[in-house]
Amino acid sequence: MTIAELQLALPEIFVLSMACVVLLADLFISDERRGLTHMLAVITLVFAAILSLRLMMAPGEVAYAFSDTFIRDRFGDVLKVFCYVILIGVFIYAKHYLRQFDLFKGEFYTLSLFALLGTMVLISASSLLTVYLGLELLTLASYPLVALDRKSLQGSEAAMKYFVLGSMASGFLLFGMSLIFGATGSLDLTAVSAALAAGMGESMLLAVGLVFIVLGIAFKLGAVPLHMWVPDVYHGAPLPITLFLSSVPKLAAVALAIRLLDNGLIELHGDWQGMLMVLAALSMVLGNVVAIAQTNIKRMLAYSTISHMGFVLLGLLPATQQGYAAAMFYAIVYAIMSAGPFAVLILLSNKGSEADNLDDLKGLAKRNPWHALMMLMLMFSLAGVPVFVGFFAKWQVIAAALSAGFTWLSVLAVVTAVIGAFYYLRVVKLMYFDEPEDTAPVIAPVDFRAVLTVNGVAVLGLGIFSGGLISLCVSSFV
Amino acid sequence: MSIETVLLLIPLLPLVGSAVAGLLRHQVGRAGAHWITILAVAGSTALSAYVAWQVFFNGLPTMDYTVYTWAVTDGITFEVGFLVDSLTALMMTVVTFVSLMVHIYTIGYMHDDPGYQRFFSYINLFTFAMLMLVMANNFLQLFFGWEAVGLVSYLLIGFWFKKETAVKANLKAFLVNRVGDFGFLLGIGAILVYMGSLNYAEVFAAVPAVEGTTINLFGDAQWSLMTVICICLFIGAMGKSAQVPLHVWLPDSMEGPTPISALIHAATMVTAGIFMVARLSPIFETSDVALSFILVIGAVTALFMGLVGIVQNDIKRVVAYSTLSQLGYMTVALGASAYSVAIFHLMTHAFFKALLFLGAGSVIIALHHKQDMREMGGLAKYMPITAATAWVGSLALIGFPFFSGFFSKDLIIEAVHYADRPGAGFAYFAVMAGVVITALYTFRMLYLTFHGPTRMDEETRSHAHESPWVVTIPLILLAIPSLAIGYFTVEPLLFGGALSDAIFVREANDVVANNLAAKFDHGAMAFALHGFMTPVFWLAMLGVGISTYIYLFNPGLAGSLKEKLHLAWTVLDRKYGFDELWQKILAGAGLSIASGLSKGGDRTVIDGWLVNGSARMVGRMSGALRQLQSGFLFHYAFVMVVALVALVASFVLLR
Amino acid sequence: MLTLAHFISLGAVLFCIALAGIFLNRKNVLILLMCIELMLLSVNMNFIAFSRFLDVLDGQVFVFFILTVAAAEAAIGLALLVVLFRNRGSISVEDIADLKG
Amino acid sequence: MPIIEIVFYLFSTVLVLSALSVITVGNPIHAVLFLILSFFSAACIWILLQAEFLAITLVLVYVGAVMVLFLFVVMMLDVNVTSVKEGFARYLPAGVLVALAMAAQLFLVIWTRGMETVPLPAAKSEGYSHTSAIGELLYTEYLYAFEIAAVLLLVAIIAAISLTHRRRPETKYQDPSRQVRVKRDERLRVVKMKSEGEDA
Amino acid sequence: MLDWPLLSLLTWIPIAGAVVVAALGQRSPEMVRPLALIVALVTFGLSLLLYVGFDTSTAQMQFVEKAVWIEAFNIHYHLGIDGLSLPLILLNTLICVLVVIGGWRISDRPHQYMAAFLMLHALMTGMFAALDALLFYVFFEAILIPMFLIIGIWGGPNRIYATVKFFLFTFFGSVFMLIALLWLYLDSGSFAVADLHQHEFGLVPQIWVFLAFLIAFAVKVPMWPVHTWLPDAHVEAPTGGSVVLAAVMLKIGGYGLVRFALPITPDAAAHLDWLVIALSLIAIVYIGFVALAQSDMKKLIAYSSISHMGFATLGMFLAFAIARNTGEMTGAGLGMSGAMVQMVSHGFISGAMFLAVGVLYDRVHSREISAYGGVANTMPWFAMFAVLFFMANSGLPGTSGFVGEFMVILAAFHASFWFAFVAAMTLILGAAYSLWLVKRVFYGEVANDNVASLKDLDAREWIMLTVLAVFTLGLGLWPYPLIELMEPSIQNLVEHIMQSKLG
Repeated sequence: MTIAELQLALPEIFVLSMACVVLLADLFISDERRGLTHMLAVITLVFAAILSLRLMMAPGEVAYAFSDTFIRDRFGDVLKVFCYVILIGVFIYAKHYLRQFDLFKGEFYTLSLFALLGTMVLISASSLLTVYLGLELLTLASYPLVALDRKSLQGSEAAMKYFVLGSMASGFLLFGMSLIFGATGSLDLTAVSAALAAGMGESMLLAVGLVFIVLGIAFKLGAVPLHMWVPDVYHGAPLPITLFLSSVPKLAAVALAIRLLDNGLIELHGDWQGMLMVLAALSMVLGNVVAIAQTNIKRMLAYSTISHMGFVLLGLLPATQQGYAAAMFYAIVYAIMSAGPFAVLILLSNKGSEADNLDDLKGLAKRNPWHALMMLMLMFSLAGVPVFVGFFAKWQVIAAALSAGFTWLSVLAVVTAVIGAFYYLRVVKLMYFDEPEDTAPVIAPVDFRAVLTVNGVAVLGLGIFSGGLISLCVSSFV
Repeated sequence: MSIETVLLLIPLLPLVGSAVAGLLRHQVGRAGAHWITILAVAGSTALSAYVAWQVFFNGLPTMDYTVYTWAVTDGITFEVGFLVDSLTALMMTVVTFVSLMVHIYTIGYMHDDPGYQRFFSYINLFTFAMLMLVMANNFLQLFFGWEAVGLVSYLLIGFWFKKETAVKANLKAFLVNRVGDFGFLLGIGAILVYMGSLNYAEVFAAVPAVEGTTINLFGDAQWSLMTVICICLFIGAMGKSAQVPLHVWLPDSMEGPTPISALIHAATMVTAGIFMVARLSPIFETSDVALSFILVIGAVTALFMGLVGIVQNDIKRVVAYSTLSQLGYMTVALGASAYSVAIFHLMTHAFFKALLFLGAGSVIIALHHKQDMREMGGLAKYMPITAATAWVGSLALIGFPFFSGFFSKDLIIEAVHYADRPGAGFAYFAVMAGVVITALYTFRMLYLTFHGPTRMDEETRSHAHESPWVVTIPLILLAIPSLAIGYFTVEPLLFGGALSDAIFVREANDVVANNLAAKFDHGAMAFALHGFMTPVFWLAMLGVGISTYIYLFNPGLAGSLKEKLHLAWTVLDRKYGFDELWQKILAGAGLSIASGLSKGGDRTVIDGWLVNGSARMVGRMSGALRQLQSGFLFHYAFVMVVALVALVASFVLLR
Repeated sequence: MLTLAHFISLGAVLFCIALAGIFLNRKNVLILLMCIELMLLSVNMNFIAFSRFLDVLDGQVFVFFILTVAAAEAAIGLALLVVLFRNRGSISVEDIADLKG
Repeated sequence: MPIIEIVFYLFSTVLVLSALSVITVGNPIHAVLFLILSFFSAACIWILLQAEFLAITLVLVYVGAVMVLFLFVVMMLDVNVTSVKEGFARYLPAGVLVALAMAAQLFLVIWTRGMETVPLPAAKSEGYSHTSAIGELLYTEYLYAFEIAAVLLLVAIIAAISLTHRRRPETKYQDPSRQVRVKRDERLRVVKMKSEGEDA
Repeated sequence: MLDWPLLSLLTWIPIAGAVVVAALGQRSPEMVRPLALIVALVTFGLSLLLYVGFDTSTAQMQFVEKAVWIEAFNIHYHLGIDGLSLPLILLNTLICVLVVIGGWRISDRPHQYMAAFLMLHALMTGMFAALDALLFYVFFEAILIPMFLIIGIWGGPNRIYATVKFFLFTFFGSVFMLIALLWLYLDSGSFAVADLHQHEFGLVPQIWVFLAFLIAFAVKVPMWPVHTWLPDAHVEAPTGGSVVLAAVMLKIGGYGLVRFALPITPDAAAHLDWLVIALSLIAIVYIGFVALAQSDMKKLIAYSSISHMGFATLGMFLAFAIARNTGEMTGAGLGMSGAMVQMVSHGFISGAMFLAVGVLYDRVHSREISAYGGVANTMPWFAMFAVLFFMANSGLPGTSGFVGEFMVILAAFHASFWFAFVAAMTLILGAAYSLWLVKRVFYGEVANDNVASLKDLDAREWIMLTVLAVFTLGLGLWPYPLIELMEPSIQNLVEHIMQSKLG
């Protein structure tokens, strides 16, 4: 390994070392001054962002390191940058909550940072092995996060379900990897795809291996029928963790899918396209339909996540650069959009009780017009109504699906989108058309308000000026 | 002042007057209102007279020009323009003159009505609309005037909008007219489609080209285009000119104030249909079928509506039914291709019927808005002028020689007599019978109102007196033409060819020129004197005699006759059940369809099943699918594994 | 004679047993953790067999890492189990079903 | 038949049986022991495959550490032995069916697609050490992965501690925030149990 | 002066105004209304500049603005107007002013109310001006948001149902259009409307695309049977909302048909014109009857709107039937301009009628016809306006209501006698439901104390109704200027749709 290789991995190295710093520092920080840990973590992310931006790969530029187990390309870098940025928001949102529920401990930050590291490893993994390790790093760090509030029944239940199913899923993934390895005799993704291109490996064996891998991916995405962990975990985990789970790991999942399916198994495109199609259709339908029946807003958002992941799959279907760009765009946008609502819930949960019932939103427009407006924009964005960015994400993936000839699937997609609009509208209805139950004004710390504002305005701004982000995503796949 | 300006001023003066009196009603006050409007109408009367004088005596050539372009699209030019020829001039004069009379009369009649200004504004507006109608040189404007007069008639029938009956009547009037307009509009459409223009002149020019055309409406039955057009147009006329079966609105329209009954529902608006047919004679002349249709409809109206008049007790309704029957006469004349005669009768009728209405109105004033003839009688001694003028009107109506009505009516009968087209025979009988009927109900009215024992209660009688001069003056002024106009104008109008520039009659159909002219070569005087020998006269006398016998000498007889002829009487009293037909059956059906579609179609099927149904369905699905999320770890795992097995199977087994 | 198929089948069988174990078990979360270990074992079996028959050592390396991860996973899993037990005094799978719908 | 096959069949039978009993026996402690057994026999099979290093590791790391951890936990929690098997039979058919289906499909692939023809390659020459070979790979090619593995273990440590470490385990203290935060379903837990009447 | 980016100004000034108004509302509420009015007036003034500078001799797009928006997909911020969009934009800006005046008395969150309306009108202007399909779609959908809030926040008792129904209905329709647009993009490589007009593709895809467009726009128009959202929305919406809804929003559907469905898929339209014509005729008659059965004034007017918009859709699709039945084109343009005129005039009339109902509702707080009677006694001037507008609604010559219907019926006759026959039924039905309402509400004795205590129009209402009355009469007596405005574009459109794309 050379210095040049280390330079390629600079962001990872930086995050890792900072994570350790945070870990150590936190030991010596008293509970009162826990804020320092928070600051430290945020600073870490800021610098990591700067770092990645400085080292950002040019379109089309690719570099390998560590005997090709590690890949750096624009796609990865862009994704990483968004991971940092979103995670900053998550941290700031979370602080408010953690303080109130005296969960304000160092572990949250260290574990999230390690999860981030896992995501980064995953994003720039170029070997089945590194893919697996990155994934495990991410998930192993998330399990304890879900149980962050050790005394919460729901928290521990969610964590246990997540753990068992998650391990099972990674078992699937591994089994699939083993078969692929057996067929191609290599762990290196580029080598694998080369081998496949060379016609190596028995098709049936590959197909079966592929099934396992796709299911592993589907689990991470939370696509039907491997979605069942999503509602329970979203519901059981403390709000900031739910917030976290719906942001960075989703990007990781998309990276996972693209790395494995495109970098590695593009030759089997014909096989995995059909599977993704089924998963997408099921996710969009079930997610949107079941969300309607929810009264707990965390569960509702969980189901909405499922449906959104269905849309992401639409983008992956055609295995074209445009499609990947669309999927990437969608994932990023989704991470941004989904953060806001949880933030608002955090805002509404006052000392002791989480506000996770739809009714807790009643009359928000009266209690705090500004935040209500933000929530409104986020909801319409999630529903995919112009001019908000959610719409631009939707039409891109639909265009991708159309370009691959999946007309009926696109039709299904838009119809489910209409069904989905209903429950987003219901939130708006609660905020604007209903009278508040407790009229206590909602107040938030400055940084929180600032981030929420940025978050809300972003879905509008990214919509009106969506050109930039779109071309960024497109340029990641040339 | 150029003739164009004059022509423009004629309709505009009343329009402005109406606007001022209506919108500035508080500023101008009562007096202001009637002065402004009367001056406006007087102005246009004078100018119309001037124009008429130019046309008839100074040989002003036919003027046909565009005032402004309404719209240009798709190569078609819609214009607003004037066509001024003898027919127009005649109509303008009649309209404005009668309107003027009514205006003056109104001062008295509406004296203490709160809606004084509004009323003047309306009748002024009506004058404008009617003038636009008669002066139109194209179908668009014709239709505009057509509907505008309908609007004003709507407003005026409902003038006393507090009265439930009044607002019922005006709604009915408007809707029945719309039924006519429905046909009228289709006719216009056909004309535009097949003749490519709406301008009279251009259309008339195009008629010969399309005369042979046939179109098929149902299946492949070929219809003569011209017939379709003519019948469509005539349906419009049936609405406006209250021909059976679209006549039902006219009697009810008597709910409006009497002056407008005189102006709109006797003299002018209702004759619009007649005018229209005459104006479009070049078109109607091309379809004998249509003319026969017209002839029959007219005859039916003339006879049967007259019969109804006999059993009416409301003085205004008697006059109304007589109007219907007279319109029938005019229509018959049209059907006999004697357009000029129709117009002639239109004119005479305008005068004497307006006179009769105003007379009736005068009586009504005197009796403080009592209209039931059974509570009148012997009024002649209280209100001599009214009585006298009423006599004049009545004699004109029954066609007593030398009275204006005589010439027009007699000639119509003659025309029908000579007309040879299907239905003419029936029509001839109808009009002959009509003569008796007319005389009968007319004199019945006269006797019941002005003569015989008075049946008024004391205090009414104590107040009964002659109406003020604003009322009587118009009566007198109208009595004069009713008496004399026929005598002086019959020759020039019908045989002097004064209308020939406006009316086109095919050689073969031209009964006026071919037959009547011969009977008339000795001039009006001789014709009138000869009138005493004609059967028509004796038939009239018969009618007069009967009513004199019954209503003057032994009034008891009426009652006993009613008993004897009970069935007939009921039929007449129920007006042959036309009202029931329209209100109960047609309107009722419409309403039940409406509620059926609203409840069954919209609320139940579309909204209930399709829209909300699908929403409900999604809700149920949601609830059901939700159950899958049982919360049990092993279920989740099981689902995952099943998915795994299924997908693997899809490759292993299905390949 | 022994072929690749034998070893892979062994892995497959183990895998299926593990699966069955996971969704058959109703009472004890602990068994689930063990089943997961079994599942990983089956995967390892595959890797080793493949690497032996293909004569590519990477498979064994992968197994090495899987073992590491499995150990870590086991640790966390057991920790979660303890937390769960502390909260509810039971580790019966049927009892952890508060979150549903 | 050659010794090697006997060994294989022997150990794989043990492996499968013990694995089966892991998921069937009632007593968790037995389950753990069976798991150990299965790991052990797996290790033996790996040795057949000339993966001595891994075999040893498996025994040392798993049997030595992880399984002991399991045992430790089982003891600590001492879940009642009897209840474990309840309701097992009810779901057995479906479960078995699916599992068999899975197995059948995999077998179909494994035994028809050429794998059954691949013979066991010749043993490596004398003095060849897989251990050193793996070591070489590990510290050259897969160094990056190796580092990540290290981090992974660190995370595991942090996680385990943060989850289970309690400040003062012996003293019972109230947690007001939790009392305030208590939810309906935490107050009352519905437990299914036989009524006095019908017992057997 | 005319080199200003007028269209952008028209779109963005109200949006900026909306933001300011909304922000202002908290601190100085008294400023809200005047400010909103100023913004509306300024916008209206600017739109008049459009009218002044518009060249009526050409069918070309004018006041064109173009800038790259999303280069990755070759999408542009591309605005421009022709004779089809200009009248609707003028209508929109005018109605905006009236609605602001009309909302003067709103007490609940007036700043949000005004902001919502300014936003709404801005978006609609943008939509009418958009020349890029995706841009159009963005505006088209975004319109739903302010309307959703307007009905939902300031609406009547059953507003939730109404507004959600409205939103989902329209959303459902439009998503299919989205798919169609994306398909077209993938097929033609461009979102530019002009390119799509020229883009040639096969009949079967044309039919699918056409149907997608049809669903989207039929819901907006609305055409039978996807109309049921309208009565609910109208009934629940505040007066301003109903006015905008009827006066402008319904036109979006018609506009979409002439801008997209017809020119992009002429052959499909020619194949399926029977469908649209049938639906239109059903709308005219069926809905006419349904309107007759209503007991709620707003519902009645809503249904009459549907029936009148039936003429718009009818007129647009007559061209094909004419070409098929007669083999020549005379009358096609007539129908088209009739349709456009009908849309504009319906804007004035329906707007006016809803304002009129609003006038009563503000006083009595009931929309039930049975709650009134003899209003003419206490509100003579108001009665005058009302009768005028309802007469106009029943298509009285001399009012704008007549012009469009007249032209369409004449054109219909070109296609078939029976089209004209059915269409002309509106003469009777329209008069029936309009005047029956007038009779029951305005005529007769004073029905109850509410009516007895009614005050006649105040200055504010005078202004609004007078303006609309002037336009209604003006357009009826002299439609020439309006038609002159549209004629070249209409002729161009008709020629375009008559050329098959199948080649």
